[in-house]
Amino acid sequence: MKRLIYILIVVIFFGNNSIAQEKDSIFDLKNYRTSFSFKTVKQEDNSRLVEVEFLAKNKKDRKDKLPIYDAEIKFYNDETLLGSAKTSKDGIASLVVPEDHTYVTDEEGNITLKAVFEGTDGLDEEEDEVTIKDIFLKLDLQEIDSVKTVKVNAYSIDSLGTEQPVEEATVGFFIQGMLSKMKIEEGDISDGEYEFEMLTKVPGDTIGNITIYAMIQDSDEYGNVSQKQTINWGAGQVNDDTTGDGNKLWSEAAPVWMYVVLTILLLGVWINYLYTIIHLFKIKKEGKELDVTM
Amino acid sequence: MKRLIYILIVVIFFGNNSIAQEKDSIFDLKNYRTSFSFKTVKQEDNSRLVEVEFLAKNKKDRKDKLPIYDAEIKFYNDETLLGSAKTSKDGIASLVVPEDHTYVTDEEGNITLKAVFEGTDGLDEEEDEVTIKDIFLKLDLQEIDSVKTVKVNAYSIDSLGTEQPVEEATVGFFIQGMLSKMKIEEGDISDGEYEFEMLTKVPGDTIGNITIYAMIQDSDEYGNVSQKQTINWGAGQVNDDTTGDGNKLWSEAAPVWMYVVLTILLLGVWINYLYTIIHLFKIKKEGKELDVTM
Amino acid sequence: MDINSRKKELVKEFTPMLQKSTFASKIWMGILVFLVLIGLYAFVVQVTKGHSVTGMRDNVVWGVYIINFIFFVGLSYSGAFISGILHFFKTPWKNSVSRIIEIITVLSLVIGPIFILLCIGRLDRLHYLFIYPRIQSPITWDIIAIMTDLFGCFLYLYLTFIPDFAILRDNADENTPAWRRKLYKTLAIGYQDTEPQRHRLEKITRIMSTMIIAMAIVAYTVLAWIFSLTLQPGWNSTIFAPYFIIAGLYSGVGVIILAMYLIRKYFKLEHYIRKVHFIGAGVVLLVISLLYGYFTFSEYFSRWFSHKTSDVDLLDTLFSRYFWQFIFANYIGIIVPIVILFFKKFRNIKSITFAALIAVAGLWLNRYLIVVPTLETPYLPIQDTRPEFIHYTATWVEWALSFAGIAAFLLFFTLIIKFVPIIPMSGIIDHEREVDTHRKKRPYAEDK
Amino acid sequence: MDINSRKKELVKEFTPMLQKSTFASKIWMGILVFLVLIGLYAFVVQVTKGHSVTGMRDNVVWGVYIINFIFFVGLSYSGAFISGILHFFKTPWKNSVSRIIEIITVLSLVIGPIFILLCIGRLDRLHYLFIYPRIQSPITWDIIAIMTDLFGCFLYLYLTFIPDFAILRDNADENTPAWRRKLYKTLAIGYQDTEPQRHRLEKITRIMSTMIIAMAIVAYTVLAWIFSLTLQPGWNSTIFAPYFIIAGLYSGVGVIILAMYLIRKYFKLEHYIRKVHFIGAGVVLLVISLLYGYFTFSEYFSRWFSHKTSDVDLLDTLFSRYFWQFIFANYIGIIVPIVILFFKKFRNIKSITFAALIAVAGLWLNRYLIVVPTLETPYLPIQDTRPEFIHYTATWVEWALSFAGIAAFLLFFTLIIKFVPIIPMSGIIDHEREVDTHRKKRPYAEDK
Repeated sequence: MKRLIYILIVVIFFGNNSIAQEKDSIFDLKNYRTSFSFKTVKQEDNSRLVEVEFLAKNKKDRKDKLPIYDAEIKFYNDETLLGSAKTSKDGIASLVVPEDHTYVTDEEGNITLKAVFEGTDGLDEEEDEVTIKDIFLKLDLQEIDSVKTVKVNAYSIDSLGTEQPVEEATVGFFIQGMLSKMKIEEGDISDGEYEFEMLTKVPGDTIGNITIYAMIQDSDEYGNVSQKQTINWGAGQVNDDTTGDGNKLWSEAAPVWMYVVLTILLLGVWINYLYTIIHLFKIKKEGKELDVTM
Repeated sequence: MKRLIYILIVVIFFGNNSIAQEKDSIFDLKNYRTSFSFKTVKQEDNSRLVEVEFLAKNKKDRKDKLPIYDAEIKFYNDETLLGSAKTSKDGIASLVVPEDHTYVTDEEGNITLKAVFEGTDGLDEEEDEVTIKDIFLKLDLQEIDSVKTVKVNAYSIDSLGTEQPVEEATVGFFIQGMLSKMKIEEGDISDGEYEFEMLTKVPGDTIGNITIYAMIQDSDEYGNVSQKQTINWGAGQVNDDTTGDGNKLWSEAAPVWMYVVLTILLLGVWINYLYTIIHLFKIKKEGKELDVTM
Repeated sequence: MDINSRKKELVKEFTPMLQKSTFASKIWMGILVFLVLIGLYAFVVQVTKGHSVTGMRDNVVWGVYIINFIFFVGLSYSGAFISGILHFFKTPWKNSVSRIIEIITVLSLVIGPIFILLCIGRLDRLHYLFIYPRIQSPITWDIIAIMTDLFGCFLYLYLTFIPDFAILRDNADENTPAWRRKLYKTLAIGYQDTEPQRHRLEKITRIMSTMIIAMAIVAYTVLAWIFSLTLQPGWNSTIFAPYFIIAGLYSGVGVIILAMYLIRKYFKLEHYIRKVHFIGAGVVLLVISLLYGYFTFSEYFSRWFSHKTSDVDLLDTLFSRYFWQFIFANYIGIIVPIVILFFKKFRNIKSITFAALIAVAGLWLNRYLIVVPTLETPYLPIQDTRPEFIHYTATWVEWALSFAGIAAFLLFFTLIIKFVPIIPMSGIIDHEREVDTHRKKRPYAEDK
Repeated sequence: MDINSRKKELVKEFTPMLQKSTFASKIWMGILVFLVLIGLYAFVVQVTKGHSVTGMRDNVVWGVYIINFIFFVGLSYSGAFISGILHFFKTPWKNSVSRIIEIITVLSLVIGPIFILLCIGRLDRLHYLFIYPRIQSPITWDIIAIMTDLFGCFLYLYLTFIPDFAILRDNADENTPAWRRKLYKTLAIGYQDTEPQRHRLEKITRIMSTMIIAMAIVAYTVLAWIFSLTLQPGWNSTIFAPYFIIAGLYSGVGVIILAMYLIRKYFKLEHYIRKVHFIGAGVVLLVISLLYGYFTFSEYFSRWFSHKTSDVDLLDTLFSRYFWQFIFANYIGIIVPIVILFFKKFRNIKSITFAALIAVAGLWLNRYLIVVPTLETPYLPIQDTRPEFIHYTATWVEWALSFAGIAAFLLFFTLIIKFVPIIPMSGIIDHEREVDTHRKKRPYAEDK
């Protein structure tokens, strides 16, 4: 009979888990038009990223976007070739121009950057141009009168090498989270400067560090500029959660009533055990006495 | 003792429900700058709405916006006064210019509209201007080869009174929902025309009517233009939900197993009742026989 | 022993109970009628002015009426269950309490559904339920079910009355009014207490006892589901079906003890309703209170520990606005009876009755806390949150009708025991007959 | 009647059972040892290669080990509960089954926690639990609790063994090996079966029986909470604590019936383990199966009807991939025993044993369906959903260890009943002594 149960159990647990999946995708180029967008970002280390996103967009269905990949994109500063890159699987080609590169500028200090795709049999030629001023952001984190102050200076360097404060630009401030950046402040730079009082109680990483970004985004005049700095302003190690009363598998201290209840229960049980054992010894003693008398 | 319970219960259910609430709001004009934005919408009946939103925005806190109300706004077409309106509690002043109003246009057929706030002791003068072309949208809903087709024609009327098809504009299509409009399509008008195939299975109201809107929104050239039409294309009265298996207090037909189970239960009980009653009658009969024999 | 002369003796013993009308009993009846009349007035007010005279509003759509309904119906089902068990297993000491239980069962099943009717807005359309029934509608099935249950309980009660009717018919003396004689004769349907008749009656009583046990379980389970199958915090709970059954038994045993105490006191039945009955009922109440406490703890502890948002809201409400009610219902109402009943030396008639009183009051309040605070903290937030929509306080109309319900229950009880002896005479005869047979078989055995 | 000569007689009767080694029993032991050895091999494989040799993965972190744990521990607690009840209420026919129940209680409490150890990844660090305990850690309390329970059960088992040890010590014949005599002498701790000693032993046995009932309820409730206090669909259920207790009793009574059948068959104990014991246990199993069915229905019906999204997913899984298991566990495993046990004419020793077998198998599967499908349909979706992460199938290692557990249980059982008679001799003596006293008091009463 045991064998029967064994077989029964084995049969019962034998299930079919195979699920076949097929997916068709039909692609007709006529329904698509290409989108070629060029952008440039001045990065934290003052190098400059030039990047092209090259997509085919469905004329009817706005959600249907296909990246065009393996297309060679050439990046120019005026007529000077900065370099070339191929688009990735996401349709993005990018190039980092080092900090010390000297750009060709016009009389007003504007840099003209251009991205060119020279076309293939199936795809037309594409070109996009961006004209920006090269500016520098300087992020300054200071505790002034024990107030944590974030200050940013924005300036361009003119042909003479002197710093010219930026007149007007909107700058955003962010804190680096685990996956993305959280905006904490936005304001307009005037006379090349903007400052604000830092939020308190920002948690920070395990040792209390937070990374603050200052960014100018999609400015017509300056393109994208980004600057960051890390500082030990976070609330840090002491996680506020410990004072909350969330569900946990483990906490620094269990609630007192738990100790009390458990201890009472256990003591109650063990007192009875003890009582029982004492009586066992009494039985033994009685037994010995009987042995003696008999 | 009963009285005691009565009192006890009454006392127990007597609770204090009064909760006092107070809210302070402090307003300092220095922290605010005014925002005066003017927009114009060509409405479905070809009348034109001119509207100003007049707000005070906190310089630091972007979420803190206060409407400025009871400010008189004057609306002009070039130098001609169209009318004036006072801002509401939401800071909005609006005016509807009737369909048959003749606007002053420049040589290209552009209409310049202006909104002016003449200023008070506390507030500076404000002015905003919009230059647009007056265009007409014609919405045409047809079933072509049993395909529900939505077609829109956009044209302006030139000085000679002939229709000039609009060259390029993005038009969006919406369906009126209970609270807001749902976008179903967006596309670019070319040669004054755009058409698409209507979604099937849009529910519609109780008699199956749906209202379709065509709208050009925030166009630099044409401002806002809107047109609508109502048609009996909705799935209508028959609500698809009846075929689903959601939770309901009442359905057209209860599941069969429910009838079966309940009927079996009830029958089982009543058969026993019947059996009992039959035996009661037997007892009665026996009693009568005893009466006779005795 | 001559059975017939013994029957005469018993009739003589119980007749005063049926026919005397003391001053105290008149006052008692007067108070009850008065309370019922106040209730009727409140009812007229409610029907004419609509439900706005009650505390029930858009959000808290159920108030003390539904709680009384649950309470009375729970009483009825547990009565049916206990009575059925007593009959089914032929418990030896059942005779002294069985009729009390049976009357409680039937009366509470009559009073209970009246409270549901009070929840209905348009009572003038009530007859629509009967003239326009729809087989798809749950309410039609409800009516069928309640009718079935009511009919079954009446039938069962009647079966247990037949032998006593026969005894009363056969032993009527010259003082018995003619209408009583006639009624007893009709109701006794020619029962002559012969061997075959007695066996037949026993058989069908047994069948009916299983029927009402089964119906009690099914019906109370369904009642529990009305709550637990929603998503409301405080209701959506898998434990509700057994929990309601235990709770019903808790109140049922409690009310039975209270009834035993009052009847014993008033009719001086110390000879029939003895301390042993109280101790027995007390031990049953102890077991049920332990179970009830365990279920209550399981229910609230699971909710509290899992803290889903909606449950947390509910528990916050329970532990702030309803703090004392919660303590009374779920601590005092359970622990006090357990403490009283657990220790042998605490167990006497008065303390057991007191424990039962606490248990019944606690249980009523527990039902209140299940219904009202839950409706006050809904699963989906409501838009228009005026305080009178969210907070429920019962009005005088509701209290008047509640007390009228209790008064009607007591009134009917008093009337029934003026018509049939509260201690089944036939049961006494049966018991004595059995002892007799036993004695004949084993002549030397002692009987104590 | 001379008690001492009766003791001698009983020892003579039971000695062959303790000392004979038939061929069949050698084969039986051989098979069990073999199964245990396979299990040990599987254990070595698991420790050296890690948990990847089991079917447990990131998502389904619990498999048949935990189910065996719940099953054995449930067995133990219900055994403790039943044994405690039998002792506490001094049930008349308890003697023939009490030792079987006690041995089941202790052995399953030894085997059960071993399965928890198998779930631990780094067994080489097991001793850390003892050398680095932290008072804040639930696992420390777990260990204290299990130790307490285990100690209590052993103590209780020992108490019930003492009188038999004394009898065996006093009546050893020349065939008894010296080591046995010595062991019996030590273990009997000078118990001479005098009036005061007997009373003392009775008193402490009674105390210990209440202790183990209380511990059984607390411990099994806490075990249920491990599941029900999470938010997992299929676990987050207010009914779990009483449901687990009922389920434990269901399997407990089932296993007791199986053990009774096997022992009766093998040792030819028809005289002691009679049909009446099977009928009695069968009726208990019937009542519990009705309760268990009611609870199971309440649990799944509430879930199904409320259909929260996560519950719907779980039920879909249960009714598609686990369809037949679900039908077996929750329909066949409940309805078949009810049908067999409900009708008087179906009740005989074989059919009752069959019903018990179905009940035990169904219950094990029910536990499986509570654990595994729930883990396969988590409350929060997981990101990396490779099929082997989501779907669980036990591997040969897990099955080998499971069967080794059962084999070890049976092996220990066999060894214990080779050391102490399975029917408590002292119980037989006590019973006969009582009958005797009774007869003396009422010399003419018949005894049957």
